[in-house]
Formats: sequence, C-alpha cells, structure tokens
Amino acid sequence: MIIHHPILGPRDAQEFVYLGDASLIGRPDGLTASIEDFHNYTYLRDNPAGAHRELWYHEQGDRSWLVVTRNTVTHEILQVELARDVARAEGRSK
Amino acid sequence: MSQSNRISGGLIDRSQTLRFHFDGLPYLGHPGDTLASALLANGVRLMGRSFKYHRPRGPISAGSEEPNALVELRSGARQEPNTRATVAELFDGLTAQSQNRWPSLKFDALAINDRFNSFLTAGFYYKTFMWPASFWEKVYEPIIRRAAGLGSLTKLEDPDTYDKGFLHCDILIIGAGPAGLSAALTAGRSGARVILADEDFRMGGRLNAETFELGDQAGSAWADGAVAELSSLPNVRLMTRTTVAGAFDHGIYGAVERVSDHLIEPAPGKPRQTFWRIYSQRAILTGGATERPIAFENNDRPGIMLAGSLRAYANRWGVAVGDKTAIFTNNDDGLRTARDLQSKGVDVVAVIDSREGGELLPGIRHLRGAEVMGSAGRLGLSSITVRHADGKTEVIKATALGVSGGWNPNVNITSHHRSRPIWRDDIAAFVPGSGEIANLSVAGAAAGTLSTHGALVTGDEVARAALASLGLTATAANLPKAEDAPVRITPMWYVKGSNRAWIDSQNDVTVKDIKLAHQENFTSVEHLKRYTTLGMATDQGKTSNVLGLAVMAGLTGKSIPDTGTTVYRPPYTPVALGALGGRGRGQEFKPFRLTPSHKWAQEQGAVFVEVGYWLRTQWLPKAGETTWRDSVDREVLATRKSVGICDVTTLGKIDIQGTDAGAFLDKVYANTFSTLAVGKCRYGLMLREDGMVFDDGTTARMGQNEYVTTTTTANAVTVFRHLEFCRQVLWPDMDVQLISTTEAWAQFSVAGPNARKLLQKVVDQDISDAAFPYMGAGNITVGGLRARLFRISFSGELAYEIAVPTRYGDAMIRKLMEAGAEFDAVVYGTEALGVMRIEKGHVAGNELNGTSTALNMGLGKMVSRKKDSIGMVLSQREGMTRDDGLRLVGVKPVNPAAELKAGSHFLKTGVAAKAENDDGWLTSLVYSPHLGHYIALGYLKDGSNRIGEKMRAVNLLAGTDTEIEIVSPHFIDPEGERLRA
Amino acid sequence: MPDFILNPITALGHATPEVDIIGPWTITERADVALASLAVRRGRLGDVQTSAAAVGLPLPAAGASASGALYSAFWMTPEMWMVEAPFASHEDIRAHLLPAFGDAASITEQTDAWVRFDLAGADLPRLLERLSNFDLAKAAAGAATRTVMEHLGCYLIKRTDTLVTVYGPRSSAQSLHHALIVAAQSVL
Amino acid sequence: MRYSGFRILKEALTGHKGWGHAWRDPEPQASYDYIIIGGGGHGLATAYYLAKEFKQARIAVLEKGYLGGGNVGRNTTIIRSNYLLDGNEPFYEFSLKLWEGLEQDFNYNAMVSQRGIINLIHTDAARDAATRRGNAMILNGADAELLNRDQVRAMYPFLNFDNARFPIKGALMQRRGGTVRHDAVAWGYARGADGLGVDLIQNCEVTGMRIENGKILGVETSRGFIGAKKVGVAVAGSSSKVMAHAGMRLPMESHVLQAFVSEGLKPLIDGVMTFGAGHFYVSQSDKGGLVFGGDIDGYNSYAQRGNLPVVEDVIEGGMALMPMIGRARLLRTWGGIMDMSMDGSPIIDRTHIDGLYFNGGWCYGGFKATPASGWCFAHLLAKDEPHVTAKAYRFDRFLKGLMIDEKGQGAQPNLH
Repeated sequence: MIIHHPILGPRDAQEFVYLGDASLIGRPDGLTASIEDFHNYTYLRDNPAGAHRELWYHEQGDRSWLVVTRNTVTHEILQVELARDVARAEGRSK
Repeated sequence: MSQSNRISGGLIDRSQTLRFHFDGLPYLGHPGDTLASALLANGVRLMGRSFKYHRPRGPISAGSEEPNALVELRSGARQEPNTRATVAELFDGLTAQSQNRWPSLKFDALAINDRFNSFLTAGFYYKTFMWPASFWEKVYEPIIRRAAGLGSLTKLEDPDTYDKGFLHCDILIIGAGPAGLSAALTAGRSGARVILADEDFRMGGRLNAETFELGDQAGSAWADGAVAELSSLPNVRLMTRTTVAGAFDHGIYGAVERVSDHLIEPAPGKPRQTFWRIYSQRAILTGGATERPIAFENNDRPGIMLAGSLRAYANRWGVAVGDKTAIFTNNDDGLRTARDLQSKGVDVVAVIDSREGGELLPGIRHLRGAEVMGSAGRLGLSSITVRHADGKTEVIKATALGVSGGWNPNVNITSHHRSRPIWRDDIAAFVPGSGEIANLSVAGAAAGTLSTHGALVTGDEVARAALASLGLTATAANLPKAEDAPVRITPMWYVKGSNRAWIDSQNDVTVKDIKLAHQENFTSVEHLKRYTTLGMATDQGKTSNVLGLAVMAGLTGKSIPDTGTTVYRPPYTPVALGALGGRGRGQEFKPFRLTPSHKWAQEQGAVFVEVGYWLRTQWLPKAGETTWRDSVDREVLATRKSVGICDVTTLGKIDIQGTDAGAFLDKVYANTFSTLAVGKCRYGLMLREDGMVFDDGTTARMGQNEYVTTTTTANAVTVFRHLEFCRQVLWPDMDVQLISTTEAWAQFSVAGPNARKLLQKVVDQDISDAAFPYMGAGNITVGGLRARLFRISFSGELAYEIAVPTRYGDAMIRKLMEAGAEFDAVVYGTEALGVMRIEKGHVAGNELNGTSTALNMGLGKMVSRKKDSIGMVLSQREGMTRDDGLRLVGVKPVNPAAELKAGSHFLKTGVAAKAENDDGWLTSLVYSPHLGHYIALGYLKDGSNRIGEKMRAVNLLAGTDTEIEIVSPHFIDPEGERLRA
Repeated sequence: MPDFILNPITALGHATPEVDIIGPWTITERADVALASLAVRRGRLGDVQTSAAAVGLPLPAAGASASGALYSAFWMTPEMWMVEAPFASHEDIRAHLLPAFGDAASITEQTDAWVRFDLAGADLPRLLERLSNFDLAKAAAGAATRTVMEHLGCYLIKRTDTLVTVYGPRSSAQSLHHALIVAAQSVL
Repeated sequence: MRYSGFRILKEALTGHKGWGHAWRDPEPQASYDYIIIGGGGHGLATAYYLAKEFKQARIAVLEKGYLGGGNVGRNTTIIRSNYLLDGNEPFYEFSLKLWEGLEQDFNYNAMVSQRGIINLIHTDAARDAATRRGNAMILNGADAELLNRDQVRAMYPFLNFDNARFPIKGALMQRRGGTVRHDAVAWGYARGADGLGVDLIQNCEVTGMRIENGKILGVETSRGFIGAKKVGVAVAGSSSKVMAHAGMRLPMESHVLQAFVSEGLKPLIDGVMTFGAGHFYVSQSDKGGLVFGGDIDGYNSYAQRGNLPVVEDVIEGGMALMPMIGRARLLRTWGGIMDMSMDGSPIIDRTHIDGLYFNGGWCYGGFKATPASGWCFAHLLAKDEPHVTAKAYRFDRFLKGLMIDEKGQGAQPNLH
C-alpha cells in the first residue's frame, strides 16, 4: 500500500507501524473517567467494513503519527491527516 | 541424436549448436530453443507423467501455461523441480530429468493407478481409509504422501543468491506482444518513465510465433524494430525474462527477473533472480490470451497439443511435432494453424472442424461438422478416431493433433484483487471487468481484442489514456497495417463419450469427475474446484478452468457466467521462494547490532549472545575455566568482592526535553518524575493503557527541562513509539521533544565495593559519596572528554553507569580495565548480570511478560492514584487487584544441592499434578555462587502471604519434582546498604 | 585530574575510515562530521529561525537538506533538523549551538548515533534501487529522506547526481557496509 | 448413505450411479428453534453437535455464500493444543481429543493426521517460556516434550543449524499435533448435520435481526424473514458486521492473514514446524505442497488479500530457517479475514439480548478449535450455560480484567 503522507507525499506503507482505530485519540481523563469508560475506549471497536479512520506511525520516516481514512474492503485510501492536527481539532491539548 | 523434427525457418540461431541431456540421453539444440522445443525437434514427445494416474504426458503448450511438460532442471543443489520445459531456455550443458515416475519415464510402476481409475474418482479418499483410525498416519497416509507430490528438492542448501530491488515508473506495461509494444512506443515517445516487462527471453509475444506481416515486414521483424527504438529511449526500461507476478495495492506490482536462469550457473557475485517491487502511477496489462483445448476421450496423449502451440513450434522454433498432423477446432484460428503448417511443408492429414459451413480450406482435407472421438498410441499419439458429420467414424493416422477450443484472454492479474471477470459471448470467453484494479487498464488479446490490428490499436489507445491521466501528451502513432481477422467461433467444449476426457491434464480431472461432483451436489464453482482439484495444479488452471466451468454449466443447465468463474491469485506463474526471500538468509537474515566494547570483547575471546539484533557478551572465559558456570560464577564473585564492568549500551536511551517534560513523564510513568531534583535519577514503571507493566528503567533529570530516560533493551523501539503517540496524539500541546540517543553513548556499568575507587581514577571530578550520592546523575568529564555519570545499581552493589560518546567506547573499556587492574576488576556478561539482578530481586524479561501488573511484581505502591497516567485506571480492575493474585516471590531449593528449572510450576506438597492445583511458575533461575545454591524468582498465587512455605517445583517435561521454599525475592542486602555505601 | 586521552575508533572499528572502490562507485566511511538534533520548543519557531540565521545554520524544508558555510542540516520531522558540522572544530557540537539557541530549542548530540557512508560515482540509482525504495533518480539534488535499507532505518541525502550520503545506525555499521558492498558487486 | 471402502468398490463396479447428494439444498422454513448464522466450520460443527449430542431439532444454518467458504476453507490446516493459559488449554485439548475421533464420528475422511508439531527455540528465555508452556499442557492432560538441538536436528537435518543468525537451541514438541484436510472438515460436518435433519441454507445472507423488548425473534435475510427461538452467530471474519445488526460493538478488529502454498513436491517435511525467530510456520500437505504462513498484514481489512511486505517477510523467514527450499516455487497465495480479539482469545458467550449468542474472535486459532467450538457453542445454546472448557470465553472478561493473553501484547489485536 501507499500512504500519501501530508508532508512527505507517497510513502510505502511498509515504512509505517499500524496501531488501530483513530478513536484511540479520545482517551478519557484518568482522574474523572470510570473503569467502564476506559474499557470502552481501550477494548471496543466499530471495526467497519468500509471507511475506517486509523492511526499509522511513520516509524521509518519522519515519526509522524497519521490518521488515515481507508476503505477496509478495497484498501482505497480516502484521506490522510497529521494525527496531532486531528487531536487538537478534537479538543486535545495538554 | 539428430533433430529429426527440425524444419526450416524459426527464430533460432542455427549457427550455434547447444548440447544438453534429458533423462541421461544427449541431444542437440540451438540458441533460441526452449527445452521443450529442442526435445520436440529431437522427436521426444514424452516428457512427464500426470499427478494421479501417472499417464504419459507431453507438452500441450509453448508457454508458461504448460501443465504437463514438467521436469527437474539441473542436478545436485541446483535441482529445480516442476520446471516447465516450455519456458526453460536452452543453454549448453543443460541437464534435466523427468519426475514423478518410477523406475523410468517410459515404464512407470504407478501407472497401475490408471488401471484402477474407476476407484480413484474425485474425492474417493474422503469416503474411505477411516478404519482403523490409527491406520491413517501409519499405513494409508505414508503411501499416499510417497505417491503424491511432483518433482523433488534435494534438501541441499540453494547455492545461488537472490536480490531484491525497487523500481519506479509512470507506466508499467505487462507483456511485450503487439499490444504491449504498441503501448510502450506511444508511452515511451511521450517521455514518460516506462517499464516494459515480458516473461519471455524474446520480446514480441505471438508476433514471434506467427507468419503474418505488420506493414511490409514479418511480425517478429517489426517487434525487433520496436524493441530497438524502445531501448534507445533513456526513459524506457526493457525487462525481458521478467514475470509480473502480482498486483498489489495502490499501483505496486511484484516482478521476478530471471537474471541467470539461462546460464549454466550465475556469474560470480550475481544473483540467480531478482525480485522487484515496482511502484507505478499507471499500469497496462497486455498479457495476451491463452488457447484452451476441447475435451474428448483420451485427449491427453503426448502429441496432442493446443493448435496455436503447434503453430508456434513450427513458426518460431522450426519444429514439426509430428510427421502426420491433424487439427481439431471449433474456430477460425484452428484453420490458421492448418494453413501455416501446410505452408511449412508439414503433412496436415485432416482438419476436423466442429462447425458446419464456413470457409473451406483449399488443398487440405477439411472435415466440417466433424468431431474427434478418441485417440490411440501408448506413449504418444498414433491415431485419432473421427466422427464425420454423417455419423460415420474413421480412424486417421496422426502423430500430432492440434486442438483449438478458442482463446481465453489472460485476465489473471486483473483478478488479483478478487474481482471477477465478465463473460463475452461473441468470443466465448471471460474478459476483465472494468476498473477492477485502480489505475490498471487492459489492451489487446488480454482485453478480448484478439486480432493483431486490434492489439496495436488498443495498446496505443490505452497508453494515450494513461498518459492523458498523468498530464502527458502523446505524439501521433504510426501503426503498421496488420491482420484484423474477426473471431469466428462456435462454442464446443467436449465430445460426448463414455470414457475419460481430460480437462485438467496435470491433476487428472476428467469430465467424469465433474459429473460426479455435480451428482454429489458440489456444484458451486468453489466446491467443484476443491472437490475435484480442478485448477489446483501448478498452472492454476490456465488451460482448464473455463473448460471445467463450461462442463458444469452444461450439467446444471445454467449459463457459464451464472455457474461462476474462478478468481486467479498471485503469483501469475510460480515464483522461486529464494527470490521472494532475497538476501535475508543465513547470517544476513537480520542485521547485527554491535556494542562499543565488541571489538575488545572479541579480542578477549568473549562468548556472545543474541539479544534482539544485538550481540552482547554472555560471559568472558578465562584460561582454565571448563564450563560456562566457572566463568559466570567468577564474574559474579569478583564483582561482589571488588568490582566488575558490564557494557550496558544496549539499554534504550531517550532524550526528553521541553518545558513540559516533567509533566509528560508523569503521564507516561505510573510514578512521578516532575518532582525529581535536577542531578538525580529515579526508577520508573511504565504501564500500558490496560494496566499491565510495559517497561521499566531509570530516568535522570539532567536539567530543569531535560531528562534522560532509559528503557529495557527489548522495548527501546516500542517505548519510543509509545512516547511519540502520547506526545503527538494524546497531549499534542505539551512542550516536549524526543530523540533516541541509544547509540550515541557507550555506557558501562561499574559495580562493586571498589567501583568508586576505580572510577575516581578515570573521571576528572570528585565522585565521593558526598559529592555524588546514591541515585545521583550528572555531566562529568573523562580525561577532559564529555561524559555522563549515573549512580544506579542493577546488581545491588555500589554501582555507577558511565557514558562516553560511542567512538570512545572501545578506548573506555580498555581504560577501565587498565585502571581496574589493581582491584582485579572483571568484565561480566549478561549471565552474571542475570545472576546479580536475581540475587537482588529485580524483575527483567521473564517477569516483564506483558501479563504482569505492578501488584504482581510487588510494586503496586508505585502506581500513583493522585495523577492521571497511562494504565492507572484499568490497573484497578477487580481481576487484577485480587489479594490472592500472583505475586513475585523468591524461591530456593530446600536441599541446597538440588537443581531447579525455569518454567517449572508450583504445586503444594502432596497434591496431584493437575491444572487445578497449579499455583504459579518459576520465571527466572540462576545459580548463586554467593549463596552456594540455585535461587529463583517466580509468580505464586497469594505469594506475599506464603513466604516460608515449603512446596514443590515440578517440571513434568523432565519428570523432576523438587522441594522448594518460598522466600523474599531479595536474596542479598535487602536493606540496600551496599548501594548506598 | 587524570592525564590521559581516549582514542576514538570509527564505526567500522578502525583507527581510520574505510574506503571501498567497486566499479564506478566509491564508498567512503566518514568520521569527520559532528551531528546534533535541533528541535523547536513549542511556539519558538521564530526565535529558532532568527538564531539559526545568526549562526548561518540553514533550516531546510521537509524532505530537504541544505549546507551553509559551517553548518549543514537536513530535515527530520516537523520543527526538527539534524545539524552537521566539522568534527575537528565542533566535536562538542551541542556546546557550540546551545548559546545561540538558548531555551528556544532542544538540542541533542547525535554524532555517534550514526555511521555515515558517502557514495560517489555515476548512476547511483542503479546501485541504490537494490537497497532503498526511495526514487533517487527523480529526486532533486538536496533531497533528504529517511529510508529502510536491509531492515535498517537510514537517512539518505542526495547531495548531487554523483554523491549520496547514507546515515545508518552506528551499531549496525558493519551490516550496512556489507549490504552496500554486496549490492554494488551484484549490479556491477 | 454410509461411506466405506466397500461402498467405493461397489460404486466403481456399477458406474458410480449410487452416490447421492452430500447434502440437500432445502428451502428455508418460516421458523426454527435454532438458527446458526454462518456455514463455516464452526457454524456447521455447532449445528452438527446441537443435533447429535444435544438432541435438538428444527435447526438451520444460514450461509451467505457456499458451505465451508469461510476460514475453514482458507487456512493452513494445523491442529494442536499447545496453549499456555488456564482459560485456553483445556478447551484446545478438548478440541484435539474431538479431532482424534472425528472421522469415525461423522463418517468422512478429513485426513486428521497427527504427525507432530514443533515450535523452535532460539534463546534461553524462549526455552524457559517453552518449559512453562509444556508443563501447563501436561498439567491439563495434553502431551508435550522439550527437544534439544540434536533431537531437532535428527528430525529435520536440513534446517539451518550451522549458519543461522538465530541458532536453533531446541523445540517444544506436541506429537499429537498435526494437520487436517480443511475443506473435508466443513463437508463432513455439513453432510453429518444434513443427515441429522439440519437445514443447510446456502446463498442466504443475514441482513438484519428482529429484536423486541430485548429478545430476538428471528433474522431478516436475503431470502426473507426467518423466525427463531435462539440465534447463534458464528461468522468469523464478519462478526462485527453481523453483531452490528444487534447494535453491538465488539472487542475485536478484522485483519487479513495470508497463507501460501508451493508447487507439489515429493515428501520433505513430515510434521508441522514454527520458526521462533521469524514469522514462519510450515507443513507439507498430502498432495505435496508446502503450506505455510506467518504474520497477519497488520491493518484492518475485509479484503481477503494481502500485500507484498508480509509475503516477503514470511518467505525470508522460511529461507532463513531452511535454505534448501530456495528452488521450490510459490504457487498460490490467498488471504483470510481473522477476527482479532483484544487479548488473542475467543468469545463463546450469551449477549445482553435474550436468545442471541455469539461465537467469534478466534484470531488465527479458529481452525484447530472447530470441533470444540462447535461442541461448546452447541452446549451453550442448548443448556444456556457455558461448557466447562469454555467458561473463560466471556464478553465481560475485559471489563473485569480477566484477559486471556497468551502473547502478553495487551489490547492491540494486530499483535496477537
């Protein structure tokens, strides 16, 4: 597969390490969230057949974490964003 | 032996003669021959045996679709089983032997199977061999396994090497026939980066096998001209002997280049084959079409071939397969073969044309509305039986029969993404569906355009479209005039009869087998394939799948497309495993990582051990030491008595800077680091989000906004990845910068009562306990050279870790040993390191197994609940916080002389060795020379409340059952006075 | 105060760097370059650019390298560069850079984290296509990228059409060197 | 009709006219007591045991495609019970015991062949782990042996012993491990279930579930609504898709696992072997092909096909382990979709919806589990309580912190 890195352009997916569903960006706050909140965050997945937002790490590249939107049936890649930008857009900060 | 069947013409170099052997007999051929063409030229039709019935087999094709003519090419370690003689390029000195026969090809004992064919029907083995159960492995299966298989490997290591590589292009063109050459000319002339790959050693495809002209030249001459022009273009890469084996995602194709297979052996330093990963913007498949047979009784004899292949042997290789040749066809292309052969002086005894009407061939016995009912000839064809239109039958002597059931476009690669081709009635064949693989287009015969004119035109058109989509403009093409005969075919799949008519001639799948599958309700195409093994042979059914489908369609009364189609899978043709493995073999399987003291340790005769990619000193034998234990015991005792040195460079080091570095560490570690004083170290426990311990190590605060974190050797990479995730994704606004410095610093542990005395001799600063207390850290100098010092201990002794820039590591170990001479300093390896950490009760790899919590390790208090950190919440789940859960304990044998084994399980005294009595297991074991007996760590249920209990460590694998006592995991200096000394 | 000095060895383990000439290609180990990573502290890009300009340190764009009179640099990741300087004059490169950048940047010595090989000669793509998936032929001079060679994460810098620098992990210097030699011989 | 050597003899002499359908193609009835969604190995085994062992009737298996078209038809055919953890080992040992009597039980030769499996050891730590595992196996009534280097060499002299990057130091062996002809397992269970009156309905895709007041009433299908008292889902590879019809999110991701087969070769490798220092495992089929595989591709996928990096990684491992296969050729690759769970272990459990039961999350342990999975799922469906060997396979183990994590990789499915 080829991932079109927002900064570096097309790169072989082999340079990346896959983590999983981009919902992992939405980590609850440990001081307020319950075990069940963390259970749902850590363990439950939509696992769609179709468009899937997922986290890839450019380990053999510039070490950017990316959010790749990819069709899990065709492997077509629909969008690639820097995970840091997505995280900030989702309200994450410090 | 003379080349009795060699006729005039062809694209072989008759000025040179090549000598080769088949089954020990010598033959002659010419450059340009394949093994098959040369054997046929020498009058050899019998080249193999079929899989199940061991029926005689000769080639049916002249290309890579060949299911029958499989041989063992070469001998010794280079022996290559299942090699298709039809694509094996002839070279001087070639040797090959037939396979899957015993004792000889002409007399094969297992041909007895053919006599019992009525018992060995499709799937018969599913219905028997069940009694008694134990007989399967002992009796039936060994017989079956010996009989099965095709060619053999020698079990000798492949002596050749293989390369891999990466290529980039705008347009990849797969197949260099008329369509491919036309596409390549259009694309190449436009300046696009083009790769043109063809599996053959000569480009031109069918043009090399035909007699018709392009413009005013022979087809092959036009192809030569096109190739000449293309090779003059710097933006075009021509790759012959290169098979594009698979289409992968996003324009990536895998291709194998047979660099040296046409040589007796590769040139020194050169690979046998190279596997290329091709990155393409666009790809064009111009892979041509493959002819298919018509099934009739005993249609599998050597001498019975695809008509177009018979034509190819005559036109390209100057070979007449038989002295009397007949043709059986349901379409006009069969007639072309008859014409070509006759014009070459081959005696065409009859053309059996299943169609009524149509053009009548002049000067040839053209039997229209007729069928071939059967054939005769023991090891090769001698005659055929024909049923005339009027129903009369006639036996016609023939030593070669060309069969044409029509042509199947080579859609294979278009279905590599599991999409299905579509049926076209007008050519009675499947063609690629549209847009099945992104940016792949198909032209020429592969797309169902079966005329040469059509191939040239569509090749050009498809190339133009590809160029346009890349924003490139094509110059006008000047395509030569070429034959443009329409496809005239009246589908005819098999001739009805009561005996076996072969469909898959390698696996011996006959019309009868398909009927049986239908009778037993294995009617879906996948059931048909799996039950009869149709299309499972080495050719993936290139010549048999559609025929099999058609027969099943006839039985179910459904149309062929409704019956289904088979999805071809990569690779297009079988690829040597060596090529896919590349250079990753033997010592080069994975790279080595060498420590800064490696050179010195090698000089000292150290024994090394693999730790991931690292090689670390395991122990360092001294003269007179006979066992590894001698060395390890000495290293441990000397360290505890005076001082020992160990290269600990392999531990991961991560530089963490930024105004939020402390806050960041508080998030990623279970314990707190923001409160750590500058110039101090602290041990840290890192959890995964699921609350399990991920990693541990010490972190030093080198400045207000500057920390150096160490990880375990095993987790250096994953911890760094995780920290980047936390930094970029979870807390994107924290001011934190990370970089690994693992390799930048050569780091040595100096441990033992005399560690300070030794180090004071080499460092420039005062490191007295007052100046550099326990858990101190700082930048110092060594002979003026910048260095780092950390007062941390894994051994439990007074210990430091000192780091210098890596290029000085070699000098540093020598300097430390020199300075340590007066203290009898030793270097200790990973074994002694393990002994001392277990004596001290530190956890390591065997305890950090990914399923252990801080609580299990007795470090529960380290998980701060006052702050949010990764894993803090889920570490509180009920199943992980049970009071009677696993706890880290120390273990010692009650009898000091007794031996223990890591991996033994803990059982109470007197209970049965059953899972329900399993109380835990022994994780790490060492012999403690200090205590004079084995000591161990382990995880024990409710362990912290069982100190002092006597129980058993059982190792049922070795049948040992040893009485042990559960003790504290801290075997020495539990109060830690030594390290604070 | 001890009076001794520690003598360095190269990544390949010798007193002096190794040079191999294979066909048209020269593969030279380089031990005479000091390296430091320079990362912008949050929100301090402006300060870093000013300081960099002051010391003549180029800050190339993503995927690129640039050389100045004294300092050269190549891009590693957003707001982070690897700085190159002569080892002889700048062995303690971090000490040289810190005063210029103060607390605007995080600077880390990287000199001995890497082994450097310079590949010189015509038609370098033909050699490197066996080792790296980077499209060297298409890349402009000055291109710099992280790439994998024989399982090793390396930095590859195209200085000119006939000169390429490869930085690989120092502990694997011998494996990387072996891979370069073998590849050169097989495509010779 | 009963299969036997005698029967073949008789049919051969009478032109094979007597062979009947292996199974019927019935029209779906309006309702059933039990509907099993999924006509793969686990679904068919569940129906078979539900009818045979638990004496239940009015059972249908709904298959969206053809019987045995799931992972039972696209795996590397290995059976073994060399598991480490209490939650797993009793189950897989139960499964292995069922394999041992399977063919006589369902009167179909599935070629259950116990030629032994070895897991190679390359480090001392790996030997410690293998010792712990071997002991756990024996404690659970399975067989295990620890082989030293010489014993492995005697067994497979052609492995790379003398020039290996990671030396072979021994192996953990289970002699009762081996291989089974995978398609025959599906066909044997299908034929057996059909013979017991189970309706096997092919080309019948479940498109929805009818659930009222927390109880399931039946399923919507491409062939209309079919009512049921109890619905069991066994659709490896599609679990999340099907359970979404019930509004459930599962603790799993779907990943592609590639498998490979070489051209047919005369006997080379008798048993099953796994490389401990690379991603590679291999056996040789009775037909002669080397059947091998390695790691999953690692990204979520429903595509049933993989990519080059894993192909190359797997075969690199093969060449490193046994460089004598260099001149053998790769014939075919294919991909199966694995429901990779969050701890690498499966789920056989009730759901919060009354009458809806789930069986899935098999990662790539599914094939060897087929008989026990069917038996235990049938037990749960018939008795509403978990079978003794499957009681740990609960949904709530993640909430309670009772993961069954053989590899210790935590909540990252692609690492299991």
